[in-house]
Amino acid sequence: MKRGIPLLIVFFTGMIWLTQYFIPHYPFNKVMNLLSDWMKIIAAFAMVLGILNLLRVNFIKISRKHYNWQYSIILIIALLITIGFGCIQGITENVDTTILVYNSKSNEVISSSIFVAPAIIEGLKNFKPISSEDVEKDGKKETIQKGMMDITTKNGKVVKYTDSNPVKRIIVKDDNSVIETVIVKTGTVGHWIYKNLIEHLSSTMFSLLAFFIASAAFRAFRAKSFEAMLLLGSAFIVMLGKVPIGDVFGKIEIHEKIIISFPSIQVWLMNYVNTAGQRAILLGAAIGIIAISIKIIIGLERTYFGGE
Amino acid sequence: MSSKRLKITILCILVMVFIFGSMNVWAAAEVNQDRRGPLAWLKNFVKATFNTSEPWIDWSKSNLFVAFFVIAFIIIYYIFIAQSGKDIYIRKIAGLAAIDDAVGRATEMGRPILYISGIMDMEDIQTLAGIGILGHVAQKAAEYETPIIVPCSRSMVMSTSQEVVKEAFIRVGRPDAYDRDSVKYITDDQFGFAAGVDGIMVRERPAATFYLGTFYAESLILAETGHHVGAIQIAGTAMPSQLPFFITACDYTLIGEELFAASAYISRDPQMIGGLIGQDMVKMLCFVIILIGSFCATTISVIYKQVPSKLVLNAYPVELSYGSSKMVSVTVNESGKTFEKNLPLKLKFSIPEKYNKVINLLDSFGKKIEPVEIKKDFAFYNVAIDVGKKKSFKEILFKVQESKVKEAAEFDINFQIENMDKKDYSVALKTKIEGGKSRKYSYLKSFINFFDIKK
Amino acid sequence: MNIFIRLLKSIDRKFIFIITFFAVVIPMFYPLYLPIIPEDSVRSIFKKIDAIPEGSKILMSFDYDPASKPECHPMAIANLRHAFKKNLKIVIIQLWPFGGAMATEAIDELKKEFKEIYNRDIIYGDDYCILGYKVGGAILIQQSGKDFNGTFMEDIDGKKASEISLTKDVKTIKDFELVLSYSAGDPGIKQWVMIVDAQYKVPVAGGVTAVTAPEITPYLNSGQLLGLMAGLRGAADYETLVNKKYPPFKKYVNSGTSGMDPQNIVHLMIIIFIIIANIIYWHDKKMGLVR
Amino acid sequence: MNISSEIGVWIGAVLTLCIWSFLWKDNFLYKTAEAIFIGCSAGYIFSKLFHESFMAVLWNPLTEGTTFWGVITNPLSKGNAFLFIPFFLGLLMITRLFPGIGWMSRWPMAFIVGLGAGMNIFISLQSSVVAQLHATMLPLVKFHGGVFDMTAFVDTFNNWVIVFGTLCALMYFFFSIEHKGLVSVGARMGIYVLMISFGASFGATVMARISLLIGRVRFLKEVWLGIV
Repeated sequence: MKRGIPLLIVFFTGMIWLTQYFIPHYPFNKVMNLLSDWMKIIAAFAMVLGILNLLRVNFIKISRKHYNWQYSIILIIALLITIGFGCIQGITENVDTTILVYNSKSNEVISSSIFVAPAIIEGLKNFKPISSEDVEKDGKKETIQKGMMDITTKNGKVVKYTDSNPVKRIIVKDDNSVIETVIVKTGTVGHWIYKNLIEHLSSTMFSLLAFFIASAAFRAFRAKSFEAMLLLGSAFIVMLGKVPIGDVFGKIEIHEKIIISFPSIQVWLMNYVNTAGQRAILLGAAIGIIAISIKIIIGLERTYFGGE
Repeated sequence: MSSKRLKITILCILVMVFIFGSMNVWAAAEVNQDRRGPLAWLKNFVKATFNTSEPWIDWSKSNLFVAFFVIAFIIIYYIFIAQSGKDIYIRKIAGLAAIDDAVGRATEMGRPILYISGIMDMEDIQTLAGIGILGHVAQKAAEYETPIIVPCSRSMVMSTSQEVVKEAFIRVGRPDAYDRDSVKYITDDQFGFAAGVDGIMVRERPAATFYLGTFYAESLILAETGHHVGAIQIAGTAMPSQLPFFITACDYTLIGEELFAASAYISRDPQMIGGLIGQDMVKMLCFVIILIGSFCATTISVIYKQVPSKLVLNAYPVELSYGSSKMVSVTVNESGKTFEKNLPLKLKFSIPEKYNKVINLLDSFGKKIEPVEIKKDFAFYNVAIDVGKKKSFKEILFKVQESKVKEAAEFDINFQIENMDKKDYSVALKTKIEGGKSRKYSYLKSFINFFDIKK
Repeated sequence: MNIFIRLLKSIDRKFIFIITFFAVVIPMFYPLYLPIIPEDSVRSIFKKIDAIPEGSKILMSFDYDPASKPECHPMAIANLRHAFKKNLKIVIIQLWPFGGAMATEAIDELKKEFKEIYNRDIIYGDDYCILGYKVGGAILIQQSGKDFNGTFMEDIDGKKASEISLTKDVKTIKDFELVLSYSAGDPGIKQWVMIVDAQYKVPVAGGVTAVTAPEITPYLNSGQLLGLMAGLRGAADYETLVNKKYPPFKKYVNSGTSGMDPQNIVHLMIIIFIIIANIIYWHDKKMGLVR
Repeated sequence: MNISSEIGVWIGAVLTLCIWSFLWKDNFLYKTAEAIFIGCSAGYIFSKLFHESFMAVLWNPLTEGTTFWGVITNPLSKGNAFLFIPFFLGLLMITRLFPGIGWMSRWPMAFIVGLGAGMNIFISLQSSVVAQLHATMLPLVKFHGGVFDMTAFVDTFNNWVIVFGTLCALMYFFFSIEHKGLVSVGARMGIYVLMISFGASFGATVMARISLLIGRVRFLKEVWLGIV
């Protein structure tokens, strides 16, 4: 029960997945989607463990007043707010597009409708259609175009289209009526958090690499041995060959196909030597992965049990 | 409730769920959604199972199938051989010897160890390899009474790592020293995890850090911070894109397959060692296959040095060197989605006249097609193909009699496609080209083509 | 000597971080325009556009969206500058939904520049026009070879292409001297090469993102593609060529060139640091400090 | 200069600076940003899984158009009763929290691991073994238009680099064969190939990493401070 059943489960799921690779016939062709769905479900349940662990570790930190316990409070608040709004509201962004026609003098709304009707679009300049579809309306075929336009906010400032901005355009017609297109993006709190917190934090964290790559190069590229020299040399050439500065050093053309310059050596290194090295790593690693996978399926490799 | 009764109850639930489920599963996947119930299900099941239009075996993957069985056989064979208990040589892996030293150093300095088994989930094999080595490191840490911190990026990895570390502490006889919170979940987010681990590193100042598993761009963020706090760093990954950073920033790096070999090396378990030898044998086989393949390719290249080196067809560069063949398929691009479709087509194309003399064009039935007109320097052809009706109709054969071609040639065959159902389709054709002489040495070609993965 | 070495040894990572930061930030505020030697593949596009007689028509296909704007946009602007300066008539089409929006944005910027430098108005319908988006990709290109106005029937304002002075006498794609495509994927430059260059013998050139460049390079090598700009580097190359011939454009936004400055400086900086590191290392080795 | 008035941009800008402050040293700004980052991202991913995996794949199909009791008593009526299996496995996953029955979480774990093993075999086999073998089978003598000229020589040389580079580097990964004689020479060459390859990859990545930093600086400069 403790070991036998897991081994059986591993064997069967592994074998079913292998079989469906070669048999495109029913019922095997349905297995892939089915099992992938199951995996998603289990992952969702497993996530509960992670969140509980995160809460537990931080609550302990707060209750025992460990070093830096204040930040655990921030963490827990951020976590609970995101989960609360995220689970109740959802995390997607809803887009509603409406056209508003109103009198610019009295600010009285004349009519508003969803931004699809071709009749209204004709009067609009700079409308950029995104897609068009044929729809039957009262027995009549009609082409409905959906599109986007430049944004002009109320104070008359043109705002460039970006993902997070509402898109608007106001056109003043002769009779003082104003047609305004409003693409309202009613983002949920979860989506707002993603856009304004997580995305910025992620890309900033990613950008730290620019600093670290410089310091790593300074520290590690020392010609301590022949291998280190090769590492250093090829990095040196590729770095110079990649940027325009590398061209300044000129080139020696021996033959149409043999040109000695930083950019051309860079291309050669990347295309041939790098390919060879990467290929060997890929081959070796893949064989290792296959071997371990086979051992898992036949029940020889059991690290995932986490002990006996 | 006693544990035995609990087990039985759970087993019963499982069996019931399985019975209910299996009755409904295929029915749910069926097209006929309105009719449910055992009878409808049975009908659907039988109908779908004996549906003859779907093939039972995907022959295009036969090369993978053969490769899989050869590899599986070799590995399992050597696992059984190794059980006989012969002493087997395994070369040293530099990074592994350093593991014990690193743990020892941490003990001396009285600082903790940090261990990360990648940022991927349990279905990733590198993660499993990483967790395998974690068992060893945790045991050493337990022996030396050095605290170990294991931040995890996935919940499942966290819960397995907890078990592994706990087990290691039990093995050395100090279960009381195990701190459950030493293995902690941070976040699934790649850079969120990196931020969290960086924080842990600068605050806890580990004396040894281990990065063994799948890593992406965060590799250098972790390794540089680890170096900054003065830790001995041991890394290992099979991600070719991240290895350069580990090599430069860490003290020892397990390159690619060394990561997988490590757990066998540590455990010294005959079965594991056997698997390792099996892997070596597979690599040896690959080595030999590459040599033979290159030999074949060289021979073909020498024989065919007169053949046009390149034939440009509708601007898809199709290489004719050693007469490699690409299957024909009609891919339809309809409003952005690409899929295979039964599409009646009429095809018009032209080829330069001088090449018309040396090329025989055959249709799918192997019948020769004659040009409808020869204008200026071009020969024009008309072909009608109905892709859907017959499977064999999926290809047009262009036969090249290269013996008459004196020089290297490069020319275009221009396709024009008329849609009979007048819808917006873009049709891409790939073309099979066969050289006349190639048949003579077809075994050389077929060796190479065996490894061609048809997409 | 010893003081010098000791000075070098005192370099720590914070120092490197600061230099890296300023190496990126300063050129963004004060572009340096370090020398850029354009690649031959970019030069050939410039030469081609330069050789086209005034008043000829060229076709530009904007096959990218806001996601790949940072890479494709500078190339398009550089080409448009050159083409407008040469008084070429530009017909813009879009195989991607947001291509037209991108083109409008680019041309709005250029209108300002031309007004300021040459006091010249760039007029829609006379100098350029933007045809509307249609679904189809490769098949559109195929059809436009037979009947251009029948394929791209309307411009983005819904005006009939046959009524616009620029496009009314365009019959097929052969009426264009050159096709330029700025592409971030499929459909894009690949389809243009496959159909327009192979079938209709109209030269095709264009720009791609750095990621897709390796996929397109074979067409360049086989001569099917007239020229290729790859990523920000390609844009920088083209901007350099334009700025050399028409210096007034130098003072306007040259995203490619300004993006190259930090790259150049940081790469050089890293190389200098590597050299310093090795000087220290050799010195220590000579002194017997390292084994 | 036209400083942004959007609160989201301000938050993004401030957090960017907070994270960068880590480069100087660990400080309260970074700690705050880190706590927010971990909390929000873990919460976001949890919500995502809740909606996209739990609700969309399990709960909605199971309960669509019927009551809870309807599903229990008559699973065949609506929805897919087979989904009870992953539901059950998911619940077992949570048994980890209870020491007595924690071992049962091995079942879902076994399911995931088995699936992963099955998947990995063919992904690796196809793209990393067979495809790579095919790509390495290159002619060691190439001709250009029927003659062996300089172009053909260059092509031939490049093919030698790829074929023998790959073979030597592969030799480095032999574990059970003693590195002696020819194998030793091959493995040595293999290490050299690997080192050149690593150096080249490192050098090639610098550009992309700096672009990221440029992207962040542009955000601060153009979006936040409004300097164009």
